[in-house]
Amino acid sequence: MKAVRVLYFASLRELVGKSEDSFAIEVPITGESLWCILNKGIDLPESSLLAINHEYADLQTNIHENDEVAFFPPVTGG
Amino acid sequence: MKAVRVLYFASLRELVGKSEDSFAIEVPITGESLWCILNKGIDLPESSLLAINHEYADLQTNIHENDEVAFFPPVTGG
Amino acid sequence: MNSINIHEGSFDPWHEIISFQNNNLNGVKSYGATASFVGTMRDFNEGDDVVEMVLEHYPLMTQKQLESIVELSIEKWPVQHVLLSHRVGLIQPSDPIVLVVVWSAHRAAAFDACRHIMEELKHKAPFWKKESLLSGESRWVSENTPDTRDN
Amino acid sequence: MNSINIHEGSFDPWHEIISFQNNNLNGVKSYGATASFVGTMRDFNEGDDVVEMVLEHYPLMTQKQLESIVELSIEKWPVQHVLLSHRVGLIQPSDPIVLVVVWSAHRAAAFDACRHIMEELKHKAPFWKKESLLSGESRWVSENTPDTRDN
Repeated sequence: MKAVRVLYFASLRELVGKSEDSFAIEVPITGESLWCILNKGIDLPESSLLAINHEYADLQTNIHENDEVAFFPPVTGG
Repeated sequence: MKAVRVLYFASLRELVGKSEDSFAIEVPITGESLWCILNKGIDLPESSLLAINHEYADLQTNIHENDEVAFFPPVTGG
Repeated sequence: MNSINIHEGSFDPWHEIISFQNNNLNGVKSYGATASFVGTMRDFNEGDDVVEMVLEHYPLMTQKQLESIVELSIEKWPVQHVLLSHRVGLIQPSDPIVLVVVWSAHRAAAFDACRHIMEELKHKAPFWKKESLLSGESRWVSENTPDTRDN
Repeated sequence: MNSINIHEGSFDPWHEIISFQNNNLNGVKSYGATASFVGTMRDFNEGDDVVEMVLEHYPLMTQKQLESIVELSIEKWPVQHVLLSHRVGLIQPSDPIVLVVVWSAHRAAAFDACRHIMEELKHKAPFWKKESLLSGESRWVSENTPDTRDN
């Protein structure tokens, strides 16, 4: 069991009702599986994005120890 | 014989050694003919432009009484 | 010389350009072209009256993405300097939100890089807008408009 | 609201934008995008060191051409305001020469119209540059670069 930090932003933060999860989990694990374990019963909205260590990543990308993971909706800055 | 005002700008002004001709001439007359009469022995440089009353015109366009005519090289502003 | 700034409060884009030039480009005679873009909050969006907006972001990723966008644009075009600023937090209509400025020797690179940076920012930088409408509702802006460049 | 200005002496493009906004856009909340371009005199051109430059123009035609360029751009894009300024006379390196600013609801129109106005100005407005080189020679700039837009 390894430490992983998970952040939620904008509408996803509101959807899951928390801005952060920080805990130990079996790694490697894909982003998609991580969401399922952490947010049981809440489907990840279709257009959601995943970042691992501040870089965009595919939902199938493996997450490792000490990674910072973030789930968020399409960006709308500028 | 009708009054026509002719202006020269930039390198064409230097080429003909004057910035303006103002005098009476038989009109209508094309821009090309006007240059030949006013600047005997000086060929109009190939890329030269003509304006009649502050609008671009073809060298074959007819010039009429009281028109303001200008000869100048390609523009280089901005 | 590049400068990337996140503003928690209001900022004036024109004074920011003046400061940047005074501090970094004083006496510099090598740039012939400065292209800039300022994005400002409107009081309407998608047919609705908007009274205010909260701009949320993911600070560490924002910084990394903006730096990467600027770096890649400098590799792609002969750009001399880039100034990029973005507002976060509570924003009112007519407040500036984003500023992108590019200095280059010639106009094509300045125009192209400025627009490219702006489009990249719109589609990659982790910012999110939540609008408060005149009707009392609030909503997340769902998506930015597609890339507006021809190519 | 459009403003077209010919400056016989030096002008500061950023303060000109600030003045325009203060005078005309105070409290206006309808524009979301401001695209601008500033052309500045470099101290080099076509491989030579340039020490100063004289910018000649044909005043009545300049005014007419610039007005026409702005009018046509407003017909082509949903533009709210245009500010266009051009310097004439004796100019030193690092002096601003031209300023084009476009305010619009959305960024595509602002970017497109700003660049269009700049290209049209470069190819239609009757301005001519005569450079004084470090070598002591002086020369007329022979031609502007071709239109830099993709289309």
